[in-house]
Amino acid sequence: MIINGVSIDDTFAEAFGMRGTRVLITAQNLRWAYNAARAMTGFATSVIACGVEAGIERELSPEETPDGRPGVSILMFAMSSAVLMKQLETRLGQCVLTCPTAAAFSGIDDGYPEITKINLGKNLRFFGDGFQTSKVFNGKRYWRVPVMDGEFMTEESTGMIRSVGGGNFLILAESQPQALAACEAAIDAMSKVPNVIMPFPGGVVRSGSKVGSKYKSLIASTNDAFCPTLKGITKTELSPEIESVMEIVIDGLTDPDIRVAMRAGIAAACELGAKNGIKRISAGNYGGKLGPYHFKLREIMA
Amino acid sequence: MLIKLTGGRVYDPAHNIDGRVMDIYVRDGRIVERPNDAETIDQEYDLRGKVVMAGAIDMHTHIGGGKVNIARLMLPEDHRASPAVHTDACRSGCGHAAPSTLTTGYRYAEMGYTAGFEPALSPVNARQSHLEMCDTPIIDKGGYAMIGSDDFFLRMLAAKQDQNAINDYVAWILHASQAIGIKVVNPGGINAFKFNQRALNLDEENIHYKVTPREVLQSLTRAVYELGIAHPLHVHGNNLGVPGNVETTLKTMGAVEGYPVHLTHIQFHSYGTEGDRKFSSGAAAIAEALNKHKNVSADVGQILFGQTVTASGDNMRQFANSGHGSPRKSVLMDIECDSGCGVVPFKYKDQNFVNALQWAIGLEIFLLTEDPWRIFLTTDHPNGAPFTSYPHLIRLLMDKSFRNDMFAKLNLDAQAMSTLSGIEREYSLYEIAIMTRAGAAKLVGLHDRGHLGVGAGADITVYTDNADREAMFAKPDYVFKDGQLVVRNGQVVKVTWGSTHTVKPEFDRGIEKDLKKYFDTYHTMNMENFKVSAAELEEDGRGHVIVQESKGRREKTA
Amino acid sequence: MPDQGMDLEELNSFRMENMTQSTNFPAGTIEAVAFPGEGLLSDDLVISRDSDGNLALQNQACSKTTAFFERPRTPSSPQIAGKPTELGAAIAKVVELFSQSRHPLISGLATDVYGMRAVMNLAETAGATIDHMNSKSSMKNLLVIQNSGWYVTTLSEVKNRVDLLLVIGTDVVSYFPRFFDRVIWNKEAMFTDNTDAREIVYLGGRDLNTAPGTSPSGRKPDVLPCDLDRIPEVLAALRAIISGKPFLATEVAGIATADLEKLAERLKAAKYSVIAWTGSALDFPHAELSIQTITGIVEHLNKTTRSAGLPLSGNDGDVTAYNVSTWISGYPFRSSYRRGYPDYDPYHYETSALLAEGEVDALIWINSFNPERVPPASKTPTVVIGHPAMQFEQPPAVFIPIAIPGLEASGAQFRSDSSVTLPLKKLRATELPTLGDVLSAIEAALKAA
Amino acid sequence: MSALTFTLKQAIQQRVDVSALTPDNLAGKSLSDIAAIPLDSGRLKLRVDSLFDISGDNAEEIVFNNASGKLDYIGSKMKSGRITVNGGAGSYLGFQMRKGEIVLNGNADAYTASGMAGGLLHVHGNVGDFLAAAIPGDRKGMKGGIVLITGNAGERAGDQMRRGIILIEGNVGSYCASRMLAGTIGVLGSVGDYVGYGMRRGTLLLTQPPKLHATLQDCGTHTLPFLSLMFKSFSNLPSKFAAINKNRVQRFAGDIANDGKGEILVFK
Repeated sequence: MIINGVSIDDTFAEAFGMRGTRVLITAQNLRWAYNAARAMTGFATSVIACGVEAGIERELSPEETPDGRPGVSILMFAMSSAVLMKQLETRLGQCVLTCPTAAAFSGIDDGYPEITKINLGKNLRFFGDGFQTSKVFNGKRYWRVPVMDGEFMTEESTGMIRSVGGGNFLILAESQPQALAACEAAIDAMSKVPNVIMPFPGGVVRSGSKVGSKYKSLIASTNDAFCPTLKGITKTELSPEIESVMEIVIDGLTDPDIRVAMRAGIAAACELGAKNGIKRISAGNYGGKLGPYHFKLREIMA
Repeated sequence: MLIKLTGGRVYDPAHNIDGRVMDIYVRDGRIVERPNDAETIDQEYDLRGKVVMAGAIDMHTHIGGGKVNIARLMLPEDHRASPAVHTDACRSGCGHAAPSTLTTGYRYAEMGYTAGFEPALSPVNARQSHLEMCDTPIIDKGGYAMIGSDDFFLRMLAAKQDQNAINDYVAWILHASQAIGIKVVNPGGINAFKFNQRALNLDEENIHYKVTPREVLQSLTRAVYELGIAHPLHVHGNNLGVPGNVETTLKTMGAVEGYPVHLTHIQFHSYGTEGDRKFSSGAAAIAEALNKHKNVSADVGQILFGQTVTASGDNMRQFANSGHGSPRKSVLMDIECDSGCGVVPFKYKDQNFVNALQWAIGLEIFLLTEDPWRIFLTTDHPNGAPFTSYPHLIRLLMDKSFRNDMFAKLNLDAQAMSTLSGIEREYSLYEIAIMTRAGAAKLVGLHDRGHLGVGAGADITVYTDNADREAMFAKPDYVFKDGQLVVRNGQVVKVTWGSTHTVKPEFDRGIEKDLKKYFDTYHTMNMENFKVSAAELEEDGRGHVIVQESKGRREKTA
Repeated sequence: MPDQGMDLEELNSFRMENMTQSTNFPAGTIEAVAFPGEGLLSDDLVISRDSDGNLALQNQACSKTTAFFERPRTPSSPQIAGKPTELGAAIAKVVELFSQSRHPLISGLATDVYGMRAVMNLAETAGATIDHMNSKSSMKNLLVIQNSGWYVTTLSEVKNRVDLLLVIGTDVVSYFPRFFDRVIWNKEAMFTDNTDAREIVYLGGRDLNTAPGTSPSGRKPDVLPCDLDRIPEVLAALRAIISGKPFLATEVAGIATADLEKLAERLKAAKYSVIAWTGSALDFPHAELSIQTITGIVEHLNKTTRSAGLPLSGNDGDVTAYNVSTWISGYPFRSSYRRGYPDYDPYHYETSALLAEGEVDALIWINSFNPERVPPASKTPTVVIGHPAMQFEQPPAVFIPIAIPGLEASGAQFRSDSSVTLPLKKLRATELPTLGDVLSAIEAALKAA
Repeated sequence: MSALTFTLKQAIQQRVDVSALTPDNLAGKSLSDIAAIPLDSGRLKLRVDSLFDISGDNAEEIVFNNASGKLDYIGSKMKSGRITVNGGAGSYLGFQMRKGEIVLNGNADAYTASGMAGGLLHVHGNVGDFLAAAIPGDRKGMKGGIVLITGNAGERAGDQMRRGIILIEGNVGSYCASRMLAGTIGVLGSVGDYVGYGMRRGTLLLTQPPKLHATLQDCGTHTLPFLSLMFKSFSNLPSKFAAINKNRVQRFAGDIANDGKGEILVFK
C-alpha cells in the first residue's frame, strides 16, 4: 500500500491491555487548568519508569465542566488498577490540590460496559484535618477541603475502565527535520481525536526500544534495527535513504479509539508525502506474541 | 385439683434423674406423691415422648430497677421495631433489647422459664426494682442487693469495724431491700469514680477511704457466708471489659480466701492482651481456675450478635465505654451515696474482631468448664444479648456442627485467635437441666424450685424433643407455673403473678442506731422509708413474698 | 409512739372488699411523711392528726406543703354535669363516654405508682392515649435522654459532694422551696468539711430570688442574669468556651465573655460541680436543645474532673408517671394504646394539641395533688377524677373525687432524681375510693360492654 | 391504565394512617383487596372504602383527591412509583421514603420527609414543624433525596438532617438546621431565631441575612466554586432555585458549641 508516495508496511502495532481513567481539571481560567493538568501528566511517558502514562486529552469549555469553569481533561493509563489508583491519588495530591483554583472531577461515569469506581479525592480529603466537608449532588459526592486560596474541590471518585496502551506507528523519513515535521502534523491531527493521548514529549518518541539488552540488568535497549547511524553494522530494517525514524505511541480508552487516532496520524504524515521526504510508515510489534491487540496498518488505512 | 403429667421423659438433676420416663402429680401448686388409686385425677396431660424439666431459672437478668427502666426509656427506636400486640391472654407491650415488664414475663414463660433474678438491685432503688418486678407476670423473681461502693459500708471498712457489724449491715440491707443475695459491682470502684478515679485494680486504694477492692471482697464474701445465705457473694469484678483483665479475675478468685463466691458475666472478665491487637482469649486460664477452685462459680454473660443495650451499676466502666455505644447515646448517673449506673446501647457485630472474639470466649468458657453445677447460662440480659436468645445459645452449646458453622462466619482474625472449633464438647439435656434449673436453684438458694421432687413448687416445662435444640427450647409444649398451665405451644394462655423470693437472716437490730444517725445526717430520705416492706410488694395483688431458708449464723466471728 | 397507720396488707385486703377505705384513725403524730405533690419528696415531715382526721404540719416546711396537708376537708361527691350523683352512676357515665370514643385521652396523671398502674391498664383496654399535665416541661428532659443521654446525679450526692452549683435559668426555690436548705446548706456533709464554702452561680433568667443561694455565713452567690429566651445562646457560648473553641464575641446576652470564661475555669477546677435546671423554668420553645447543651458541658467537664447534671422535676407525680408508663409500655407519657400496642409520638400526643384539633373526643383528667390544676378548656367531653377540693368554672361531664395518695391513700412516689421511690402513707380516713378503685371499675365495665 | 385514585369521601375528624397505600404495597392487589385494607384511625381500624372512593388501576401512580391534613404517613417507606396528593397531607408525609416521587398540592403537617432516604418530595404549599427531622429516639433525620417546598416550613426544619437536599422557597421558623449533621438546606425567604443551633456539619444557604447567635462565627466573604456545581445540579429541578447561579457568599461557621463544622452561607 502506498499513500501519496509513502509506503505503508504490511505490519501491525502490537498493543496491551491497560487500565485507564479520565479526570476533568477545572480552574478559574484555562491557564491554571493547564498548569494543574500539565503537572499532573508530567513525567508520565512510559509505564516502564513513570508508573503511568498520562496526557492531556483536550480542552473543555465551561459548559462541559461540572462547575461551569474552563478546564481540560486528562487521561491516565497504567498496567494494573493498583498502580493506576496509587498514581492518580499521588498526582492529584501533588499537582491539583496544590494548584491555585484547580478542582478535579470524574471523567468517566457511563458509556462503558464495565466501570470500576476508584478514589479520586476520597483520601485527599484528610488534608482538611477535620475541616473538610462533602456534598452529594445527583448521586455524586464532592469533597471541599479548606486551603489557603479558598477551597480545593474534588469529586470523591472517578471511573476506571479496561483500555488499551501501546498503539504506535513509525515515521521513516529522509531527514530528521522531515521526520519531525511529519510527526508534528500527525500529532496535530491526532490531538483532535477524543479518548486518546500520546504520552511522550510532544507526542513523539525517538528512542524506540527492543526487548532485552547485552547488559543483564536492562530489560530494554535501543531498537538498533531502526537506528539510522547503525545501518552498516547491525541487522537493519532501514533502507539506505532513511536518515531518521520517529515513533508516535498512543494510549486509548478503547481499541477503536486507537484505530481512529492512528488513521488520523498516519494520514496527516502521508499528506506531506514522499515529496517532503516521508518514505515509509511502519509499526512496532513483538511478533504478536505479547499483546492481544494488533493494529494492522494497512487495515486501518484502507 | 389433682393434675397428672403422664409418661414424660424427665430430667431432674437434683434427684439424679437423667431421662427417666415417669409420671408427675401436681396438687395446689405443688408436686405431690403419687395419690392412691381411688383419687380422681382432675386433669391429665399425656407427655409420652416429651421432655420434662423443672421450669428454668435465670439467675442473672436485668429485669427491674432504675437502669433497666432508663434503658427502656432511652430506646424508643428499639421498641418501635418490636411492638408486642395485645392478645386474648396478654396485654400489649414492647420489647427487644429492653422489653416492657409485662412482655418480659410473657417471653420468659414462653421459653419455659419460671424465675429470673435481678442481679443489681441498688438498695436505695429497691422499691422501684420490686415495683417493676411485681409488674412482671408469671415468673418468680428476686434481687441481689448491690453494695460495696455505698458510703455507709466503705465508712465501716475504713473505720475497721469488726466483721460482726458488717454482717449486721449486710443482713439489714437484705431485709430492707427484700433481696435474696448480695452483689458487689466493681468493688469500691463506683465510689472511687465519684472521686475522679478512672480505674481501680484489686489492690488499689480508694483515694478517700483508703480501702481496696480486695478488702471489700473479703469482708463481703465472709459476711454472706457467716450469715448463712445460700447465694455466695455475687461479684462483678474490677476492670470489666478491659484487655488483660483475666489477671484481675484470677486474682479475685484467690482474694476471697476460700469463701464461696460467684463471678458474674465472667466472659467480660476473661480478656488477655496477646496478638497484634492486644486482645485475646483468657478463657482457658479462667476455665482451668474454675475447675480448680471449688468455692467459685460463674455465669458466662455470653454475647450474641445484634442490637442490645448494656446496663450496669459499673458507671466507671460504662463511662469509659460510652464512646463505643451504638446508637451513640448513654445515660450515666451517680446515685445517692449508694451506687451508680451506666446505660449504653450496643451493637455486637460478627465481623468486628473484638465482638467476634468475645462471642468465642464466652463459648470457650462454657465448654472448658467441667462442672455444670458451677457454670450458668446467661447473656447478662440485656448486656450480652436479650434473654430471648437463650434457645439459640443452648443450641450453640448442644450442637457442635452448628457452633462451628457459626464460628466460620466470624471475623477471620478473631477465628485465628480462638480454639473454639477444636472443642468437641456438646452439652447434654441433663447438663442443660443442671445449668438452667437444678444448679441455678441451688446457687440462688431456692429450696423448692429447680427440681421435680415431692414438695417442690410445680414449675414445670415440657418440650418436644427436637434435634434442632433452638427450636425445641424456643417453644415448649406446656409450661406450668405453680401448677397452673400458663403456656401452651409457646404461647401464654394464662397470666399469673409469680412470687418474690427473699432471704431474711437474723441480725442485731442495734445496727439501726448507727444507720438512723447516718440517714438523718447525710441522706435525703428517712431510714424508715428506705426499707421496703413485703406488704408493698403484695400491693395490687401482684404475688407474694417467699422467704427462703438461710442456714443461720455460721462461725460467728467473735 | 408514731402511728404508722394501717399496714399495707391490711389496707389492700380491705380495698378489695370495699370501694372505699374508711376506717379508724385515732389522734396521734406521724413521722417520716413525704409531700407527694413535689419532686423533692422531702420525707422529714411530722404531722399531727386530731380525732376528726384534721392534720397539722409540725415542721417548718413550705406553704405548698402546708396547704396540701392542712387544707380543710370539704364534703365531695361524684357529679355528672355538676350535679351530685352516686359513684356507680358516675362510672357508668364514664364508660358510656369512653365506649363511644374513637380516640380517648387520659391526661393529667397527677397520681402515684399504684394510680399509674391502673391508668396503664385502663389506657390499654380503652385504646387511649396518655399524657401528663407537666409533660411540657418534663418532655424536654425525656427528649434529651432519648437523643444523646446525659450524666446526672441525685439529691444525696449533691448534699454530700457538690462544691460548685451552677443553676440555669431558675432560682429553683420557686419550684422546690426547700432545695437549698435540704441539699446545699446542710450542716454536715461526708466529703466537705465546710458546706458554707460551696459556690453558687446563677446563670440566666431575671429577677431571681437568689437569697436562698446566700451561704449561712452570708456569702452571696454569683449571678449572671440574662433574658430567659437568650439562655440557649449563653449556654452555647459557655459550652464552646469550655471545649476550648476560639470564641469571638465579647459579650452574650448582656453577659461579658470574660465572666463566662471565669465560670468555665471554676467549673474545670471544681471537684464535683453540679449543673441544675428545672424543665418548667426553661419556658421557651425547644428548650430540650438547651438542656442538651448543658449535658454537653457536663460531658466535657467529665473528661478531666467530675461533674453532673441535676434535672429537677417530679411535681404532680410526673416522674412517677413516666417511669411506670415506661416499664409497662416501653414509652413515657405522650404515648398511646390506640393501635393495640404502645406507640409513642411526643409531638402529636400532647394534650392541648389533641384537644385543639379535635383529634380526641373524650378526656379523663386525673389530678390528685393540687386542686387548682383543672383540665384545659375544650369542647371535648371531660371526666375529672381527682382531688375532692377541685372547683370548676364549667362543670365537667363527670367528676369523681378520690382519696389522695399520701394523704388518704397509701402509695408510692418517685422523686425528682428518679432513683428514689418513697412510700406514701394513708394519714386519715376517707369515704372516697382510690384512683385505682375507680379506674379498675371503669375498665371492668368497659371490658364487659 | 389510569392512576389508582383515592378520593376522600368526606371531612374526617381523627387522623388516619394511610401508610399502607403506597405503590409498593398495592402492586398486584385487586380493588376489593385494597378496599378491605384496615387503616388505623384513633383506636379504630377503618376499611379503605369506608373513607375513600377508589378508582383506577395503576398502582404505580397513586392519587389522593380531596385529601386533608388528617391523612398521616402518605408515601411512608415507599420504594417506587409516584403519589400525587391534591388537597393537603397530614404528618409524616414521605416518612422513610426510599425512592419514587411524591407531589403534594396543598399543605402538609409536621415531620414531612422525616427519615427520608431517597426520591423526590415536592410540596406546592407549606409544611409544619420538624421538616426532615428525626423522630424522637432516632439520631438521624433525613438521609437522602430531594425535598422541594414552594411555601414555608415550620420550626426545627432539618433537625439532625444527615444527607440530602431541601430547597424552601418561602420562610422557615426558628431553630432551622438545629443539630444538623450534613446535607444542604436552601431558603429563599427568611429564617427564625436560633438558626443552626447545635449544628455539627452541613450547609444552610440563605438569601437574606439571618439573626445569628454567638456561637456561629463569621468566616468572611468568599467565592465558593462548589456553589456553581451545586446550582448546576439544581438546574433541572422544578424550583426557583434552578434559576440561581451565584457563588459569592458570606460564610458563617458553627455551631462551635457542638463541634462546629457546619456553615451558613448568605448570598452577597
